[in-house]
Amino acid sequence: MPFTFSIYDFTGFTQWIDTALRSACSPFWAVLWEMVIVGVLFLAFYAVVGLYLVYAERKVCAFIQNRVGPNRVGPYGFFQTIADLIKLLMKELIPIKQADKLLFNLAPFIVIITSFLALAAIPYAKGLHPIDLNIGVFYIMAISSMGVVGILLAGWSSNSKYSLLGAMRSGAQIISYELSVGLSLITICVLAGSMQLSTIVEGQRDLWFIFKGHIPAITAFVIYMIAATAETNRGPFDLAEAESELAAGFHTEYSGIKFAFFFLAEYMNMFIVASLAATIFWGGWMPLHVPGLEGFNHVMDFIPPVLWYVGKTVVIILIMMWFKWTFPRLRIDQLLTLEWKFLLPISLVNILIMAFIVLMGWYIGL
Amino acid sequence: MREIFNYLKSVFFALKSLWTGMKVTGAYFFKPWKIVTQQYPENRKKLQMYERTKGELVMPHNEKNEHQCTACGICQLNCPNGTIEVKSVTVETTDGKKKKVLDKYIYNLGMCTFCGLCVKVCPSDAIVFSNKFEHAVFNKNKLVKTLNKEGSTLKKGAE
Amino acid sequence: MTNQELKDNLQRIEPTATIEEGKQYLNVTVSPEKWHNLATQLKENKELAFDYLFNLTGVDYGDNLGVVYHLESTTHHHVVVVKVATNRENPEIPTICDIWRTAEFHEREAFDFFGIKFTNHPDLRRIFLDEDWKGFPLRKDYDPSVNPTY
Amino acid sequence: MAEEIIIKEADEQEISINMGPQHPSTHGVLRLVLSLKGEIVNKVEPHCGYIHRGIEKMTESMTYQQIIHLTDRLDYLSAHINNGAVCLAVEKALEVEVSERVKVIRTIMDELNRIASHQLWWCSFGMDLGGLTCFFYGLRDREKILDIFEETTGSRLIQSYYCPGGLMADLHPNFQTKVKEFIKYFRKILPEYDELLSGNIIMMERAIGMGLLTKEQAISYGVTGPSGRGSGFSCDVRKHHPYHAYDKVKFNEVLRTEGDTYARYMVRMDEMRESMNIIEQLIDNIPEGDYVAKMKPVIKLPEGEYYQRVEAARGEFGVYIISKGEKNPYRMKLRSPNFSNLSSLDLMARGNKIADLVAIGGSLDYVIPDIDR
Repeated sequence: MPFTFSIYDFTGFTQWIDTALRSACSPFWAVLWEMVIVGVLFLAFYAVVGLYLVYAERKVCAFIQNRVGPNRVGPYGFFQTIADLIKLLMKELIPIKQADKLLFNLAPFIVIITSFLALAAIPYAKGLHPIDLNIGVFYIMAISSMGVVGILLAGWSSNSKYSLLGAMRSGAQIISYELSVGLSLITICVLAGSMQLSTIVEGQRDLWFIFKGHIPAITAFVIYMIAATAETNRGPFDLAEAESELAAGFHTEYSGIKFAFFFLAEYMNMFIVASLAATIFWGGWMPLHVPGLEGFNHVMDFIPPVLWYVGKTVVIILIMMWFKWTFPRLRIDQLLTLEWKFLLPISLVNILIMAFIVLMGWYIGL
Repeated sequence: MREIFNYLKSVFFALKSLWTGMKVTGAYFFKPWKIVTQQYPENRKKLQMYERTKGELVMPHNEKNEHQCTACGICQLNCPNGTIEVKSVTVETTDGKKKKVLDKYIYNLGMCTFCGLCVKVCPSDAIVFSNKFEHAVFNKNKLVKTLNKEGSTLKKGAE
Repeated sequence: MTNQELKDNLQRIEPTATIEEGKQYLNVTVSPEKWHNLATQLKENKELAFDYLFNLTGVDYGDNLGVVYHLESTTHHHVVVVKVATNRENPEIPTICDIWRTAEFHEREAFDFFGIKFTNHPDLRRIFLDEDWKGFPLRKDYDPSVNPTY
Repeated sequence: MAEEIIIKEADEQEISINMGPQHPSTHGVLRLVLSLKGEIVNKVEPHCGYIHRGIEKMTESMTYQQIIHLTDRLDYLSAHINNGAVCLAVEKALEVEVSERVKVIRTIMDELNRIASHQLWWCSFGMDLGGLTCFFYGLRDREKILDIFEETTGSRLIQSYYCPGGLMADLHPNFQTKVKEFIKYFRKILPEYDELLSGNIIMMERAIGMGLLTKEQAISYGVTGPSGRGSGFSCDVRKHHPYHAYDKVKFNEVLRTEGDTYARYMVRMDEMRESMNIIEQLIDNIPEGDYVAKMKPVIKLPEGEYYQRVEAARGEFGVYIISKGEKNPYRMKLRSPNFSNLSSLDLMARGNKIADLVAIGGSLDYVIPDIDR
């Protein structure tokens, strides 16, 4: 198998850049340059992904609803979201008289920065991994749960009752669903024996964890999908904005680019949780391998890992969109009931089962 | 034991009901031919309105520039909103009789509620509703229309 | 219950009321003082059981104002129309929203349009028009020029 | 958006919040002043009048033919049915007997209108609960009815199709085939509605047991129509005081006794099926005859009082005409179902959450122009 990876392995490429930079300038400047390059690349990546996720959502919901969706700006409305962004950039930022100015302006940045930070730890392909933390799973969980601080600040500082209600709902929601997300990820960490994302991906070389861990892994995946949808304030769990109840929830009072920040961050959070699900359950950039089928594995290896990663993420994002455009919204108490009475106990039992399976070696593969 | 069974049953039932809903939306996602949106400005050419569609009030003129309005003013009386104003002048006909003829038939589209009473009560069928529905104008005054054409006369034998 | 039986029954309950048979329904005219008592009887009496007030109309009769109540029994399906007239200068009629709760909104509407004061009404305010609206628009002597038009 | 309302004796814990007049779930310009304790609704105070047009006053200066175009604009989703009430009242006063054809056509039109209205209710109820897709599915199917209306009446929403003595125009030749096509189509599509929303666990959890209204309360508050029938209040005017051709068709009055949001929901869903049954019974045997009876050009009602009750899509609609023998009514009262239904909102929503208030409001299905008139 090593030969296939040599084609799509980015390790050599990044190594080459590193050595070139180090030979050209001092180590300090070399690291700084690397940081700048990665930062700029990710900023562009962030903007493009965010905008096209918005576009994708609009198209997906349009098709689900027997409509055509955006189709005026560019072919098939391809530049619609870019036009929207330009509009939002040019719009007036309405200052709220009674608002807490500092927090009001700070909140969108907290939300967008936290979602940006989480992007760093995701492995996109072999060697294309901004930072390979040995506690990658833990890091992403910690960072993504920081976003709620921004939402709470936004709701509080707007000095509007709708915003406050939305923010309080969001706080209750994210704090509870963080548990299920964590527990379902830990279920897989038990199977993988590591929290380092690169190790987790490598561990799926013979079979993806969702197949390897069979019943508990699938249960964990379902719980993760539900909890992750809730954590990103989406789909049937969009209580924080609940447009039919709270007008727009926590971002009622925001306008222009600050609103766009919230909007983009929501979609990027979706991208992050989808990437994480793809990485942990479906093997990230690892092609689909089935033990014993060498020919099949070879064919799969010819598809670039980046495509595998993007494909899996897109499928998970589509599922999340499918959720959103099918279900009515839950009520706040039902939301908490779902978490504390159903998801949490099931995932706790699930971890136990998984640990037992790992202990007994009853998982598929090897 | 029974409780656990019921608990699992409720979970299963919930997931099943969610899946039923997802099947409906998922099916439509893969059926783009079911899209019902009409691409409006593009399909203008082949857009076919129903013949009875009440677009706006018009006064049909024949090729000799003749209409059928006798300026009786019944439509004006029956209009609930004061949309119609029939201005008539009295002229002397060749045989010396005084006769009321239509001078201006003023129709304010902006006030019309398309109830159709004017067309219904018109004794000489002088006015009808046309299918034209694109009424947008930049100036409100443009909605006030004169329905009889310049220099038009009453159709012979219509009175 | 036929109209004749209704008539007898009602007359027994409220001897002062004038009862006549209209084209459609039985019309009962009663003075405002007797009205609340009659209303209670209409609802409570098992044979009458007028539990559903389906319409409440304020009317300006010219020299006096009045309220017309349309009542139906959901068990016997008979209908009676009660008319209560009051003077123009100080129109006061006892509220019946403690008997038929739907009257609460309808009485507010009648107050809004006719200025009929329903005594003991819990929340008698204008319902459709602004609080600072002058006059009562559905009275026949209402002068529209006292209020600004837009 | 949230303008402060100073309320007397306000609790420390209580916040008051303005839902409306511009709010997505009030379906128009209704303003609800809510007193909240956290998420719990303590009190709902409806403020109406934002779209008050004084229709009752306007009718006093209009002829009976002209009034038709105003009653369209009350409950614009059951325009035909409202018009029918005025026409029936006038016909009753003049003792004009309309032909059987008119009666049957009016019945079919009323029922089509009821289906269209319930479809739109389903859309907006789904949207109130947060399921936006329902909105588009419902509108998609409603469009088919509107097309049928447009072909015959010339308009889509406010048709002004009825007139005292009959109809403005005869049926379009395509009418019968189109209606039959629609019913065939809609019978197939209605189970989809159930799959998407009625059976959904989230929707059921949110609707069952919420916004309870007992039968006694429903009668006392005058809550009629599907909302009242969801509480077991048998208030179908079509059954109890038949008009048009309702005495000739067989149909069931849909009744449920739970009195919660889900009961009101299911009543409407079943009513759509019932309406289709009625149309199916009539569509093939529309009798021949005049589509309009001979009427005088100026209608003067004999002196007296006339009341006509009809079953609009949202409840009992009533027209009360006091005539002094003029060509205009002396006083015309329009008993709108939504106005009475709205008065029960406070009772139902108290103690529930904001999300429930939205769902309850959706299940009452209020149309604001009908409340404000």
